[in-house]
Amino acid sequence: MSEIEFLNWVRGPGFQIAIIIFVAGVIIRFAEILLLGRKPNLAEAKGSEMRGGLCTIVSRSFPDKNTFQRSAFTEVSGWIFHGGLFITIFLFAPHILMFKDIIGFGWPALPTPVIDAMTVVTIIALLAILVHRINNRALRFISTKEDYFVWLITILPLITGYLAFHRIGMTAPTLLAIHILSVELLMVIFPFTKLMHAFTITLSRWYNGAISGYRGVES
Amino acid sequence: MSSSTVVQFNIQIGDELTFNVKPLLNEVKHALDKLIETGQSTVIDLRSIPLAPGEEEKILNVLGLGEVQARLDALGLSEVIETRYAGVWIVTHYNDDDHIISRFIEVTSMPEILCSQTEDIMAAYSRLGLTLNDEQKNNVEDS
Amino acid sequence: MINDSNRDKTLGETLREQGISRRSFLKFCATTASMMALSPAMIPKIAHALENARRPSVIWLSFQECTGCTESLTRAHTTTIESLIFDFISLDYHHTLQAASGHAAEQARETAMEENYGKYLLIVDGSIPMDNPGYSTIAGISNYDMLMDTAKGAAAIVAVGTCAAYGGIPHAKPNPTGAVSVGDLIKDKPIINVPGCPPIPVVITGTLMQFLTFGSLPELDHIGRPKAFYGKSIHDRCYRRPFYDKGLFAETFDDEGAKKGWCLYKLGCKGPTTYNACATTKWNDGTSFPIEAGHPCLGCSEPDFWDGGSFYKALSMPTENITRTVIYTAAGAAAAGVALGAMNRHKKNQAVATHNRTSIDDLKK
Amino acid sequence: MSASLEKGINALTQQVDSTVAAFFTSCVHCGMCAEACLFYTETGNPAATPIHKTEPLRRIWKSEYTLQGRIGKALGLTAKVDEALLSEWETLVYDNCTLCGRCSMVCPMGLDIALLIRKTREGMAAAGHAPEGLIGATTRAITIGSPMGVKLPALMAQIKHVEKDSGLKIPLDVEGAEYMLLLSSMEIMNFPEFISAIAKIFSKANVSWTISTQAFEATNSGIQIGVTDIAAELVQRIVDAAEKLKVKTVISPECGHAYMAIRWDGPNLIGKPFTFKVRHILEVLDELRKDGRLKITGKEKQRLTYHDPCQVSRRGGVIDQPRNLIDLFAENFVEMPDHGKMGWCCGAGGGVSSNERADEVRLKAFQRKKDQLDEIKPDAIISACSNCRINLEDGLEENNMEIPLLSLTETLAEHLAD
Repeated sequence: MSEIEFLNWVRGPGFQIAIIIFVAGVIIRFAEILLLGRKPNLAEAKGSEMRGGLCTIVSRSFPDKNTFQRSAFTEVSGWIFHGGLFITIFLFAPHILMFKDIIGFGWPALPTPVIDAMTVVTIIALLAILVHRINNRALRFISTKEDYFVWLITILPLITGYLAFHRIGMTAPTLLAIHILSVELLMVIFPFTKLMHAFTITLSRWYNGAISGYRGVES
Repeated sequence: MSSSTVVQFNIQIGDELTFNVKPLLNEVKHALDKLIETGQSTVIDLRSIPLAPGEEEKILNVLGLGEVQARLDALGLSEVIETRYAGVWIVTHYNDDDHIISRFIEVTSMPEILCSQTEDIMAAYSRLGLTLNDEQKNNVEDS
Repeated sequence: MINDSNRDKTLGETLREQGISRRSFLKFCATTASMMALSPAMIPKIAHALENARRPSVIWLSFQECTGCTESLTRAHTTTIESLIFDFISLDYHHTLQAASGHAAEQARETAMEENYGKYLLIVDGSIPMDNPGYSTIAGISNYDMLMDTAKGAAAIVAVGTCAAYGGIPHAKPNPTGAVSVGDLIKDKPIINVPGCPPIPVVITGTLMQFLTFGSLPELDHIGRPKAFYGKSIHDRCYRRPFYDKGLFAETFDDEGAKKGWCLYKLGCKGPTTYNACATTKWNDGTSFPIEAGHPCLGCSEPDFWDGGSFYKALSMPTENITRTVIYTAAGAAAAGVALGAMNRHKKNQAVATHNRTSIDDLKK
Repeated sequence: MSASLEKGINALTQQVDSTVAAFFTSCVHCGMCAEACLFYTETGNPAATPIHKTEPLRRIWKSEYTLQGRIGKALGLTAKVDEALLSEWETLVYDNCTLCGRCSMVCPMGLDIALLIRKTREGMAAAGHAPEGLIGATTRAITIGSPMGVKLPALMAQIKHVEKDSGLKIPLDVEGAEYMLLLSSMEIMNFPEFISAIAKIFSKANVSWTISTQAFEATNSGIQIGVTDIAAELVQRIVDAAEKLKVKTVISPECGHAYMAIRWDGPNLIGKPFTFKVRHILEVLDELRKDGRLKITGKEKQRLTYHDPCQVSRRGGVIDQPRNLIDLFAENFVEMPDHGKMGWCCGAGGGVSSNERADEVRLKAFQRKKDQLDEIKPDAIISACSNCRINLEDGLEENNMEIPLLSLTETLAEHLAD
């Protein structure tokens, strides 16, 4: 297989396979969750489920002072790497083209050097997060193989993307193909690992806020 | 100078976009420095550097025209020009169709191609000898 | 072409005989260095090597090709300097260019092979059909047989054009002729790939000069291309690169961005994954190259460039119609999800149905 | 039929609904819940990380309700729930968790971890892995009517004392009364002043109320141990009494989980909405305040603080009312560093106080409250949960601190204008 053949494969059949697993997986996982249903609350309501739920979807990203102080590293690194992921994934011109090709519309991109810098920042944040996971007593204890595996699959596209952009180590088509392949790997495992939180976070935050909101507490 | 008749796009090249112009001119400056310090010449091949339309002209404009302009007729036309910066020369080779086939910036006291070459001098010597011989013969015959 | 008596003379001798001055020779060397993408510091070495180079025999074989490569080369052929190069070689067989035809033509090839066995340079353009030898023949000889036969006595082989180098367009899916490249068939000879559709003429002559000047193979990359020409990608040497870095792209062929000469990435430019010298050497005596003319790079000097989806789809886009895939998948997955959801509900209902009331007596084992 | 692993697994299987599935799907193991849990912060025991405590329920969800879990189960790859797991988790689920729900407030993914642990207890109890102390309390609640074994005659005796001391009549079994007051055994046995305080306030405010001799116990051990059937039975007793007396509102006393049990879980446990309202005593008092029916005199000069009972404040939504009421008599009120919905648990809720095995870890966890108190150095602590009160007194004594614990209702009663 020549490197362009490899690139053509990841852009063609490889992408098809990945998108099928990704889309099917996410829909199935959502169906599994939602169709389980939830009994209506028979207690007299003191507040609004909807209001509480919607509030919590937003407010959970901004913890109270004590919680922030106690988990400052987790909060800050989490913000940085999620922001970094968002920027590098959604605001890089070539990526936007990919989305545009699938969903039919695009949006403005950030200048490439900004993306480049954000990639480095995100990689550093993710490395720091791994060190934290290994060093923190509670975190190390609750971490499973999946946590480390997902970490790896998340950082891979960033590293391969950085290498592909700067053409380090291999030829450009191979680097680009490896980058796309690493993203496809991410798409394939996405629905079946904790990566699903990217979608279900709204659901679980809504439930949390709704449960509290019903009792008149803003959570 | 090249008189390209190709339709040019309205490409707007601000100074910030001519990403190879400044480095190249700096390289010329370094080469001059080297020439002063060590006497070593430098040749820069303009065709090995990615240049946007108009950028080559820009470089040539910056360097300008100096005191020397020479035309060579050797396998087609060649132009050797000393720029307004002494020691910086532009050597341009043309083909029969007057298309540029190569262009160099030479930083030297005298581009090699302007010097008479030893082989050519030797050939000239024998040729001149032959000519003189012929003339002598003719003169003898005439007289 | 120079007559046969010149064959054993060096280039220096030949030139002097023709009354070409040393100064002209120096000009020739400087242009050659530029053409070979060598540093001007190499000019004295080139002069010395050329001085002593002997006139080689060249056999040119054309297989499944469009003659574009030969066209490209002959465009580079009218100039004084380059004609010198062609005068210098003895092109003993090239069925498009030679005057001889029929048996005489084949005879010329066989003679050249015989007289220069082990020393001649073989140039090939076009790919070789392997499904059926009858797909492409010359004088009744299949391409495969002719290649294998001619390759035996060659000092080296230059595969000119993407077809000869990597199979090219005949090799594109579904590859109806079973086309393969020279390198697929010949493993025991040095092969220099000079891909491109067509290759830049100067790159062809530059590669030939490199081989003829130094008598050795140029440094090749991992897919057999001379690094001097194919060492950097179009993207890396593109004058529009600063626009890419700034995120300024032409969105269509006639928008403001296109007029301002912005990056053509979004219009499908394959520059980032294509290695060739177009951005510096340019075409038509250094006049321009596709990107300068406002068209994205097709990636023609890379293997399988024809199979990468639309030429006008950006590199970061999937090559297939993903929207359709997503819609079909979503429909299927929704059905599967409902089925799985029903299974989940059934599981839970079963658990509720089999629930035994827990009383205080049931709290201990 | 006795407890068994099979019953436990079945109970866990019943507990999974869309909230559970969404929660487990979203967890990223960020570890922030550990920092919100006093059983981790004060002990450093990583096993006390809240989300870790839900492992049995998570395994059931994964293997029974997810595609990849089902496939894994078929291939023998998905982790199972077995006796060893449940034995190991018993102390985590019962001794190292008060269901205070602080973790549920900080989880960045929005998991209601306390709810998940509450659901995990259903499986633990059904499988026979509930602690001795809680089984005892639950058994007494069902058989005697009170987890502490308080019978009606004991209540009657206390009422007699109260009536004698206060000179007020305690209305018993009054049909058509507006309010029906519930009491916790602790109040009956340890803090009968509460009953007289209520009698005083209500008589001054001219409130029609009663106590049912048929169902006076407010606490619900079924909730703490995690057996829905038992919890429902205990709730049903109160519902029957309230319906019989045709009261408009049932008052939950100063007890955290009792409020949770009757106010929020009650209708869901018995499977139908109540025909009456349920209010915490503080809500009732705050309503009286709003209506101007509380006449207060004299201000406390002491530096007072309020300890938020988790089930009343964070899990119950009664946060502003106690502060409104304290304002009536306190001149020098000071909040703890984290308070209201972010307050720290006393360390003994959720059945921990009934579970002698947890005494050691409970006192360790108390360090959190001690640190909070050290920071603000109050002269007295007001609370609205007898269980918190007892545990705080115990913890303060253990740490040689002398800060009196006050009941909000009682303190309010002391400041009533004559």
